[in-house]
Amino acid sequence: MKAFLYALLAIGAVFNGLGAFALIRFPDVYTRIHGATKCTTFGSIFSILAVVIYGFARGGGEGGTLAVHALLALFFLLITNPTGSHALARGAHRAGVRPVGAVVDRLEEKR
Amino acid sequence: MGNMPFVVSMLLVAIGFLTLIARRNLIKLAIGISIIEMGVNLFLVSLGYVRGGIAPIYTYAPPEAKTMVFPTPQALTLTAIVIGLATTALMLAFAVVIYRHRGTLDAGKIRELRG
Amino acid sequence: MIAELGFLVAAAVLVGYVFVSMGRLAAGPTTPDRAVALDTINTLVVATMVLLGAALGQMVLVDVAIVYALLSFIATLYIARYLEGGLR
Amino acid sequence: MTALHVLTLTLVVVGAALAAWFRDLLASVIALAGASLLLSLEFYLLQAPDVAIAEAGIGAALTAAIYILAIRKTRPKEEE
Amino acid sequence: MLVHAPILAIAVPLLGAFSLLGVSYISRTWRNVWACLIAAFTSAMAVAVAIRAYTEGVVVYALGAASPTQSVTAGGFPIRIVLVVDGLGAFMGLIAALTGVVALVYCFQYLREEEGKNLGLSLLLLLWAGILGMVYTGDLFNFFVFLEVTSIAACALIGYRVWESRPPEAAFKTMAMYTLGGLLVLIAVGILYGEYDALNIAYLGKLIAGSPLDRLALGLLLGGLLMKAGAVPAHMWAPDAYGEAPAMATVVLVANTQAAIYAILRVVFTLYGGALASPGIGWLIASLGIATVLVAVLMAVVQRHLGRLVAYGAVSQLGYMLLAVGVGAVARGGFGEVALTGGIFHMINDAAAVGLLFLVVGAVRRAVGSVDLLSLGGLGHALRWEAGFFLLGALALAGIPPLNGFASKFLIYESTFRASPILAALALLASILLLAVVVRAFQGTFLGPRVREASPAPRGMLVAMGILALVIVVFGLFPGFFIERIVAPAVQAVLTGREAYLAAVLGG
Amino acid sequence: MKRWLFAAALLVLAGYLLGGSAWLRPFGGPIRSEMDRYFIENAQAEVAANNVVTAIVFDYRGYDTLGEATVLFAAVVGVVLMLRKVKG
Amino acid sequence: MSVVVRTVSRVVAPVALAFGAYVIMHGHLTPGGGFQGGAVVASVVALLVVAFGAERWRKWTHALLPLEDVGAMAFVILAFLGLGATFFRNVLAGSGGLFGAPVPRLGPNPGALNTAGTLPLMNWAVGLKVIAGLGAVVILLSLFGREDG
Repeated sequence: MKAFLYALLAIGAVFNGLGAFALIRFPDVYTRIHGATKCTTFGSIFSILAVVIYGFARGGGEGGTLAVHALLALFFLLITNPTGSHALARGAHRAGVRPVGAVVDRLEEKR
Repeated sequence: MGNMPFVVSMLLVAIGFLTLIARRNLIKLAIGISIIEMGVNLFLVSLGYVRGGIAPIYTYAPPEAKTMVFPTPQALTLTAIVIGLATTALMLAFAVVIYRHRGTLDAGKIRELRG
Repeated sequence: MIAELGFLVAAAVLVGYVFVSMGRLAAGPTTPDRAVALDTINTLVVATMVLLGAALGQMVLVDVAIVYALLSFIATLYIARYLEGGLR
Repeated sequence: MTALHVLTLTLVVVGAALAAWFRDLLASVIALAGASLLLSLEFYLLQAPDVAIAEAGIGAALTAAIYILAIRKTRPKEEE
Repeated sequence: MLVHAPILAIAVPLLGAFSLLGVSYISRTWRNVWACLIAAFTSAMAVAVAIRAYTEGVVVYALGAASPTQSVTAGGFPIRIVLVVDGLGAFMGLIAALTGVVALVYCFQYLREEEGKNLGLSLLLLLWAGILGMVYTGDLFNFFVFLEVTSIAACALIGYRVWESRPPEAAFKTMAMYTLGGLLVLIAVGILYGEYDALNIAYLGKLIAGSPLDRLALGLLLGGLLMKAGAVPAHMWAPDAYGEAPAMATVVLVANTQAAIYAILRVVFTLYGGALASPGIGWLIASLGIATVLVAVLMAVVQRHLGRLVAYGAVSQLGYMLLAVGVGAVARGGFGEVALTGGIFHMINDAAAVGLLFLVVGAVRRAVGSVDLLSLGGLGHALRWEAGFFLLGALALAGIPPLNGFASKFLIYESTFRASPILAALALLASILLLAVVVRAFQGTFLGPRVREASPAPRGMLVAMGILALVIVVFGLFPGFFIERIVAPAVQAVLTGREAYLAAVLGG
Repeated sequence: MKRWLFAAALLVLAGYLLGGSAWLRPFGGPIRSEMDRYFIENAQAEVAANNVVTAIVFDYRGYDTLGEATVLFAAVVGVVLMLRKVKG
Repeated sequence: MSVVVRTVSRVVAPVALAFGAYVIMHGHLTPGGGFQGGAVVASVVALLVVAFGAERWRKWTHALLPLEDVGAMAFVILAFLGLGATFFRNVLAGSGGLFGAPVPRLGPNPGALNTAGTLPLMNWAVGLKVIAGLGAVVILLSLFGREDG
């Protein structure tokens, strides 16, 4: 049980770290959005799942509350995070930020 | 860490002062005042912290904990936060109206605001 | 319990990542870069808050994380809308 | 715990300093929102969930929205 | 009912301000009637509180307790917010009531419906309630809250004429200064709370020992309040605000700055009266006061905007009050008592004289549409009453003998002379210069050949001006009576009333 | 000139505040605590609220909250006043 | 904004409204209260404004300002209720009836919704006021300058 929780936490920490690393190392806005959002969302799933499992295992009124609220937070995170990054990518494209090294821009052609 | 939160809150206040001094844009001045407000709020809340205390809420409080952090500064800070928001909103409304009249937000270019 | 210490360490690691994201916020050549950094910080802070709620053993604290998860993207939407040239 | 406090407080100061330092208003507001977010985390660490929620709702969402609206309303016309 | 008078004087105008917009949906007449009822009730309550405070001693009202006088718990320390009205607070309440009623009477015909009169009336009531809350409260944080109420309501009123470019700018500037001052006060409240875990002024006054942090808090409180009052290093907002605000708001704004002076008195004499009663603070305030007087008068000489000219006159009067407060804090008794008598009496005189001038300026602006001295002239033919009122106000402002300004200024000169002859000479010089300035303004505005037509002010506005003119004349004719009846208790409350204040709140 | 004076005053003040924060008692160890102890011990019995902060905000210091609601009301009225359309 | 954002807003807005109501309603039990819940709901108004454009909500301002009046007046009147003893006296606490129950037990407990006297009512009043006020500010600020280009 404890090892399982630690594994979840470790996965979460690693993926969040990858997200932050992507934010620093990637060359342009779009790759940064891609890397950062995907990795942090994925990592947060595992981190919060650890808390949820911990809460259910603890049981009782407080453990259940903890688990349900953590699940709720996870749910909102899962809904809002991709939406925000989508809107941001769209806004960046409209604002005229070019991808680095792009040869063709299909989104621009379609308009 | 000694009293690092106090020092940090006063550092925030100092940063806000620097913003007020160094920048002439009206919205930037509002941002500076917001930073000062953040510093003051942090100051008030950290005044109420008691080492090892839990949040002053009895619902599902851990039964083994004995001390609670002080609730009064939190109540004061709530009031201060809302006052800060009200101030910010009003200042920004002024800034928007000034821009409509003058076409600029540079305090140095607006005669009334110089000096 | 040892598990609580694990949550605490994980939270500390996440806060460390916030430092890295703050670097992008400071450096980011364009505004979208900074907005991405803000978005990342949001996610990391929400995860941190949930972990800390478990680590400190106080259930009521997790409500803060929910509020963040709900509201943090509104600022992102406003920035995106600004960049799109909306909000006239 | 102490390490968390120190890290968060440092981040708050960095965010506020960035907000004061940027000349671009939008970047400044983004940094301010980030500082406000981390301030809320610090309130959370200081066991003040009421204040943290207020700072979250007001500092992160509403203040940023109001600031961005005001910046949009005061952008020079030729900069479209 | 009279037991609840202190809180009713604050809560009723708040309720009135909240409900005014709703009532205005019914009809404008009902809205006006409602506002008048609120104003009458509020001023009646303020007078009732004053009578109680003058006759029975300090009035205490604990909010939310089982009974109004139960201000402390079993442990002997105050928990709830306490309203405390001593002689000084009662006196300030009277000033607030006077200016509020005058402003309300004036603004019914001064504001136009299509400009947003509902909002203006509502903000005026809020500002009024905020001033009353500031002067009646006995709690430091609550004082800050009401400071912010007055700040925001005042700034919104300053920017009332949004269709011109300058009012919003003046409002922004004022807002920045007010907010900065308020935040300094808040930091001071935080420091005192952190040291003593108390927020009640009386309890803090008992505890404060004069440590370095207490000194820092005192400096912050004084700095914030001087910013709010518009003393010299931070006076830039005041002329803009006074010059651009609608006239009825300016009258209440004057009362607002005086509430800041009241707070300085409260801080120096009640909060810090036990521990840090050194004359150094007094000298600091007095020198700031004389600097304010000189700078304001010199700036008034070069103005060509009538509103700003009168505004600088108002700032200079503020300097006189600060001078009196400083001299009072230097001596604390003896000639300090004379100085405080002069200073506190000057508050109500200043509210009347400066208020009257601003009301006349507002009437001129309404009649002519401009207040540029170069384009005015000869208005005395059309605006007879206004010309008379302006002359009366100007002479009272400059301290010409039969009027009320003379009595209070004479006391200030006399006591200042005993503290420092140079300061008194400078103050006297500034007063003469001010006389020249206002007489020139009067001549430039009202005398000379008739150059244009102007419609005189409607009757409501004239009534408001008449009330203030009556105050000026009556107070000038019988200064001794009023000093003895309403000013002396306030002075005693400041100088020797500290023990009574503490005992009334903390019991025994 | 005036502006530089003001700037110098603010800078001196900031220095004093930074110094003062070092004089303050150590973080987390308040010296006096009678008022807050009263609140923590009696809020449940007197106000019947589990959240002590809410008990203070709306009961013990409810008058502050009234003032603060007034501030918000005044600000909203002010914003409406600023952004209104003026006829004529 | 794009279809994605609008769709997500349609999902998030009701949930956030419910959560805001929860925060207001449980103000005396869990962290939160009138201001915090009001801020959450006002943020939802900001979300709607940004997602669907401000023009759709123009008529709301006429409803929001009276609503703010109602909230503020309800708060003051609740405070006036205590005038039998003193202003702001919590007359309902411990009186039985609506919200008059004592807490289940002193010390840590799961909490009961019908406690705390006038506090929940005041929470609702302040919440209404904050929602209406801040929502009106956001809508007005985003509508400013629209009509004359």
